[in-house]
Amino acid sequence: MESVGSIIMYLIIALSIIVFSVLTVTSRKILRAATYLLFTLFATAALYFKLDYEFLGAVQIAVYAGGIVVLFVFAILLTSHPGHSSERLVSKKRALGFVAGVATLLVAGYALLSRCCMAMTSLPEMSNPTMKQIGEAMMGTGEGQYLLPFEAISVLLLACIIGGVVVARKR
Amino acid sequence: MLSNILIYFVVIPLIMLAGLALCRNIKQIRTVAVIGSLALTALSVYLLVDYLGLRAAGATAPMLYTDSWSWFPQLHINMAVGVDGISVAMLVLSSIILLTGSFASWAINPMPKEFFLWLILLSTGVFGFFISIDLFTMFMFYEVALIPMYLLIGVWGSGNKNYSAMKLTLMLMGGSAFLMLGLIGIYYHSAPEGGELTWNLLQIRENAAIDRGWQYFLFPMTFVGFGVLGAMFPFHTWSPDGHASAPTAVSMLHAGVLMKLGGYGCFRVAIYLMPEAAHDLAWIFLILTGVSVVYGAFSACVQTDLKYINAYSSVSHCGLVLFAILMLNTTAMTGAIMQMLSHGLMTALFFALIGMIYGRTHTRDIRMMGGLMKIMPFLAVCYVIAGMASLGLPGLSGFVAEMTIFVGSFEHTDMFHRVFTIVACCSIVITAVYILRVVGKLLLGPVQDEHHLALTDATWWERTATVTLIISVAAIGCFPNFFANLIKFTFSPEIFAVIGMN
Amino acid sequence: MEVTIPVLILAIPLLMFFLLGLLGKYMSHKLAGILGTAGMGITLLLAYFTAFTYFFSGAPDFVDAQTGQRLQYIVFNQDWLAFYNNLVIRIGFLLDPISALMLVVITTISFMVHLYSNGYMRDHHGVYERGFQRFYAFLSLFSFSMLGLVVATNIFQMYIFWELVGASSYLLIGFYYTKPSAVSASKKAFIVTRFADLGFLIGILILSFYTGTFNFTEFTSAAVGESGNLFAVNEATAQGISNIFATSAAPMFMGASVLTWALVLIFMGGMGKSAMLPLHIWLPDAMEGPTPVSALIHAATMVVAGVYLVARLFPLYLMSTAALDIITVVGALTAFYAAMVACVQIDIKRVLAFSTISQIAFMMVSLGVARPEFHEGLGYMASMFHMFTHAMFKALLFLCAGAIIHAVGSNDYTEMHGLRKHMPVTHITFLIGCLAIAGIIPFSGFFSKDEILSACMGNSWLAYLWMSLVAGMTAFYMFRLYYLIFWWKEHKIHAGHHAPHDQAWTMTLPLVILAAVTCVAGFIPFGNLVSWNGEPYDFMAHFDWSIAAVSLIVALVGIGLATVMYRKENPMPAKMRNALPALWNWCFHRFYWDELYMFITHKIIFNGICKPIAWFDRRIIDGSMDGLAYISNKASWAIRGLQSGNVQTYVWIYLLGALLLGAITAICVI
Amino acid sequence: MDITMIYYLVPALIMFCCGVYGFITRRNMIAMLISLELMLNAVDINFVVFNRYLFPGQMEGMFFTLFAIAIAAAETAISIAIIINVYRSVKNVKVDDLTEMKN
Repeated sequence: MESVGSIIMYLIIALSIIVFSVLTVTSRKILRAATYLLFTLFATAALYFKLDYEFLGAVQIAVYAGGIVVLFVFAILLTSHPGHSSERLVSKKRALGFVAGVATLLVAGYALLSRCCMAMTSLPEMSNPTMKQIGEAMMGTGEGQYLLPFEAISVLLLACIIGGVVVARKR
Repeated sequence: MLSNILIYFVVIPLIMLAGLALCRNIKQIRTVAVIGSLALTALSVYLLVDYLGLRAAGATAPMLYTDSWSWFPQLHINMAVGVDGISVAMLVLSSIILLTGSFASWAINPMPKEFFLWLILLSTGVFGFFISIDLFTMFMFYEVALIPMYLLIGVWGSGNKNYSAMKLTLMLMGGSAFLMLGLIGIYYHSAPEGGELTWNLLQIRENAAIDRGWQYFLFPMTFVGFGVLGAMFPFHTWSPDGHASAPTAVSMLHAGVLMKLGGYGCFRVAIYLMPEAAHDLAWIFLILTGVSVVYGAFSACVQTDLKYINAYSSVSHCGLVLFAILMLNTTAMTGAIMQMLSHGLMTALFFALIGMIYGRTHTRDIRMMGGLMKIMPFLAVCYVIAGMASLGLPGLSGFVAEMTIFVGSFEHTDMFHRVFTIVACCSIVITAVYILRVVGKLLLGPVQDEHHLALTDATWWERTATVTLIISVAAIGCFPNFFANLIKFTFSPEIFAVIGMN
Repeated sequence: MEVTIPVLILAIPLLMFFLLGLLGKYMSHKLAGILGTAGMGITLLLAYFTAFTYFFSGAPDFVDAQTGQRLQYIVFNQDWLAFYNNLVIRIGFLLDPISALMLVVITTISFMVHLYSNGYMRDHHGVYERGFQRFYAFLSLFSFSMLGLVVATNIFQMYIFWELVGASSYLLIGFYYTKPSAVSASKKAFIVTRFADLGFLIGILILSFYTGTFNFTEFTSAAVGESGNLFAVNEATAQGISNIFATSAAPMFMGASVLTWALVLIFMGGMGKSAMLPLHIWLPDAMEGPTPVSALIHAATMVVAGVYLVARLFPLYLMSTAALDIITVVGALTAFYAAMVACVQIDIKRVLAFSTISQIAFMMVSLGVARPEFHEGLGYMASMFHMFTHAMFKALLFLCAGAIIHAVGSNDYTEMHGLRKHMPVTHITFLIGCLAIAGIIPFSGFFSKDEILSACMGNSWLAYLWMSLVAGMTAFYMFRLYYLIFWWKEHKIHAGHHAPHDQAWTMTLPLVILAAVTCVAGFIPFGNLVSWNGEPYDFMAHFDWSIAAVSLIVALVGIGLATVMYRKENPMPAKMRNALPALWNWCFHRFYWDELYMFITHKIIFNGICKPIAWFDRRIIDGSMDGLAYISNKASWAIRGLQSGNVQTYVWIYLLGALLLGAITAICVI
Repeated sequence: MDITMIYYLVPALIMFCCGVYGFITRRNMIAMLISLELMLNAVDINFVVFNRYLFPGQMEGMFFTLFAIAIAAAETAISIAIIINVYRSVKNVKVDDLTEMKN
């Protein structure tokens, strides 16, 4: 049995995820959409915190909210005139998108509900992964350690930096 | 690998290709083409003599000069070669036609280098096909022979060439699809349960493991697959358009050699490997081919384009080849192979002459021409000789081939087969009608077009090409027993034994 | 007998063909003419020598010493193409009475024609015609083929040379190839005979299949059986063959034995070559060729090939009297028909052509009525005899006609008239020819025709009366022709034209020789030389004076009628014509056979079969292939939209697929 | 009330569906990219939730999310660079109008 505060926390998080997600994709102004995305990402970070993954939540806020969304905003400001760029959705497209979304919901939801018993697992006890644990996991090569993906990601990021410079460079 | 004589039939064209790639001007190209094809002709004649020598010395194996080099062992694909009398005859035919075709395209324009490159690539496929006894390599060479046709017609052709090239290639590819299905089917039934699968013709024949039910499926596949190339009714319609658009040498090679690939394949794969199904299902294809013999001839009677006439006459004559093969007895099959030789040579001659006439008059419509005998007597006389060969004048090749087929087919005691033999016999009259119609309109009578009076007779290379072909046609016509024996000896008795015929 | 001479008989003309054909254009015209004639002359001598040796040497190869029967002798027989078992085409040389006879006939006429053409094939100023060398080359080719045909040892060899003869006839008829009428005539001749040859070929296929052989010796010996004939060579095969056909279990097809079928089909080949009704239409048109060609091919040699064929297989025909009856009927109808038509034609070569048809029909009838029971097969002998005499006098007539045409420059007799003073030699020789063909004693035609009528008499009264009537008509139309050419009032000679006159010696010499032969040939003891089974018999013993007298009277009546009507220009012919206009029209238009054939070939076959088939091929067969391409093309265009490059569409479709997969998994697995 | 796994999964699912909807409907490339981020985020949540509930002693899910965030950042950076580049040349970021490369 969870505490009431925890439940209220959960409700706030879940509600904001749902509401802001929907708003992200339905708002007609692109800058607003970016803002709603920011809120969604914050809500997700909060969810991570609630599930005792503080480090992950922090990364989520730092990278997503701090980095990506800012990138989005810059891009939007560079490519459009804010406030002016409302786009009208083609109704046929909207119908298609709606069907796709609902179909996904139905299929995945059916899968989820048909495994209801498993989905009903309650929260087990877990000690927070400490920074030491995370750092060791990241820097080691043994079992449950992720040096190789870490390096791969770093190379990927390097490639992205170079690629981004090359692509965006003025000819 | 190079110790086997047969491999040179592929090696020489490859060397020619390399040589052509290095050529700088038309003279060098001609030199390479003529020397190469002369070498091939010499090689094939040497092979013929050597083969007969070996046979005379008592070699009784179904195929001689057999050899096999592993290529892709996981799937049992080998480069396996070997020849019997039929293949030898076909090789001689191909090399002669390649040689004359090179002469006939002496002044090909534009891009002579590319033209000869593709032409030689095509003949590589042809030679490779005739020496292979491995179904897979056979199929590969078959495709190698087909593809260059598209470019040769599409680039160097005339008239509605894109359409024709596309149609020809697509229809033949459609046939190949059937064929491939059939060949793979044969491969998977090539050995008895648990035995090692093989693509080798002789091995498959020896195993005789394809059961009757599967034969009923695989025989039509392979027969139709090859039959498309052999212009079997109703899959012949690529032939008139394709030939009409193709340049001279390509028409010659295509009608003279490539269409023989079809007949040869039908015999070598479909009937040789699946005699029981051939025996049971022959009647279907007999009707089709018997119809096409007469049908092609009737169609030829009303055409006005020289190449169309000849293409339909090819439908008729090639129909006779398949018709005779399906009679499943030694005499008729000998006749079929002789008809292949004969038709190859005389159609090549026809197309060469049509190309030469077209090159001068710039029309192929017989209504626009007339009295060419007076203007270009050499070409006209050659055309008459070709026509006479086609309508079966004794002393030229058509007669012996047709007579062997008719006598052989009539040997079949079944009334159905006999009636169809008589139907096929009727084609000799219709053939006479359309040949004489063309000769009368085109060559005889008064000159139709004043401009034609200024035209010249054949040049020396054209004379070389036509005279070579005429001599070959007359050689078969005058000494048929030589060829008949060359072919006849190699019909393995066992396939007839299976069917219970002689 | 030495092999060399027979080989040379065949080889020399062939060699001449290649020599003149390939190198002719490098020769002068004169040299080519001399070479051709000399070559034929040598062949003539060799053939005479061979025939003489065969008939008169009495060597055991040729004559049975005890019975005096003549034997079939195969000089050489070379395998040419082996089919299976005994079915082998051989090229050989068979000597027997009829082949020896034909050797003589062919080489004689051929030599005469070669000689004659030296004069005929140039204009009045002695300038040779274009293609003179080619003409001689073709003549040599024809002689080779015809000689090969008559000496054939097996039926397939005969067929081979049969075709070659047809082809050389085609080339010669179409000699003036720039003339459209000559071109179409040659085409017609080839195609009609080719059609007949189809029957011949099928007949051969049937016959050879059941007998297992192509060889004449085996056919004939089989047919004659064991009745003590000397043609038997291979007793075992012979027995087998006679068993096949003679027993009651003979294979039947549609109510007739296969032998009858085979023989009738083979006779169809003969009908084509010998211009029997209804396959006669090519012969009158074939007169488009140069006249010497008409004399050689279309009067004396090639057109009797059909008769020769039947004679060759005569013992087999005896086994099927139905086939013989068919031959008789066809021959009798043809004879009458051709005689009718000949009575009204105005082109002299056409008249001669129809008279040829009629005379060949005589030979056919004679073979058809021949039976061994009656006068030891008199009909067979008579037929061969008539073939011989007819060759001579008909060649004579044609060569005379050629001389006249050459002199006048037209085929139409209305432009001739009264030539007897200008061309005395031609006149006399032509008259001899006419007398011979009319059957006046002592010219050769009288004897041979009399034999034929006797043979008909032996078969039935009806045949006899019918053929006598035709004989009378023959006399009538030949003398009509004679009077129209040589009598009547002559035309005025236009200024600048030469008066017609006798031609150069090269042309008159053959006329004189042939006329001389015609005068004496009747007295040859023919029965000693030729008979159906080789047994010689006395010719005069079968000579029936009553029949001879009747036929003589009939001929005289015919001549008399012609004299009354055509001796001088008078209104009688026109009156008769007006009295029966329909009959005259039908005769003049040859009973509209050509129109009928035109209708069949053009309207029915060409427009009714060929064109629809071509249309069917282009539209239906090819159309369905194109339709296939069209459908796939359309289908490609239809699904082309899927490859729009629009990533949202891709996602949508991807999702749909993924969801479908997911749904399936969810339903099935969970 | 116990907050079980499904309580987290359902919002994640809804988020994912919103991403799908947005990706298909939006014409603006940046908006599409935003929708993509939503989907990615939804998946991240799933990883974390499964890790937390089913394998609490391990850290695979967390690390996967960690790396996914890094990759998302890189991907976004590159995409935006491309978008800006495209905008520079055609003055438009509507996905339907970008058909120049097609022909």
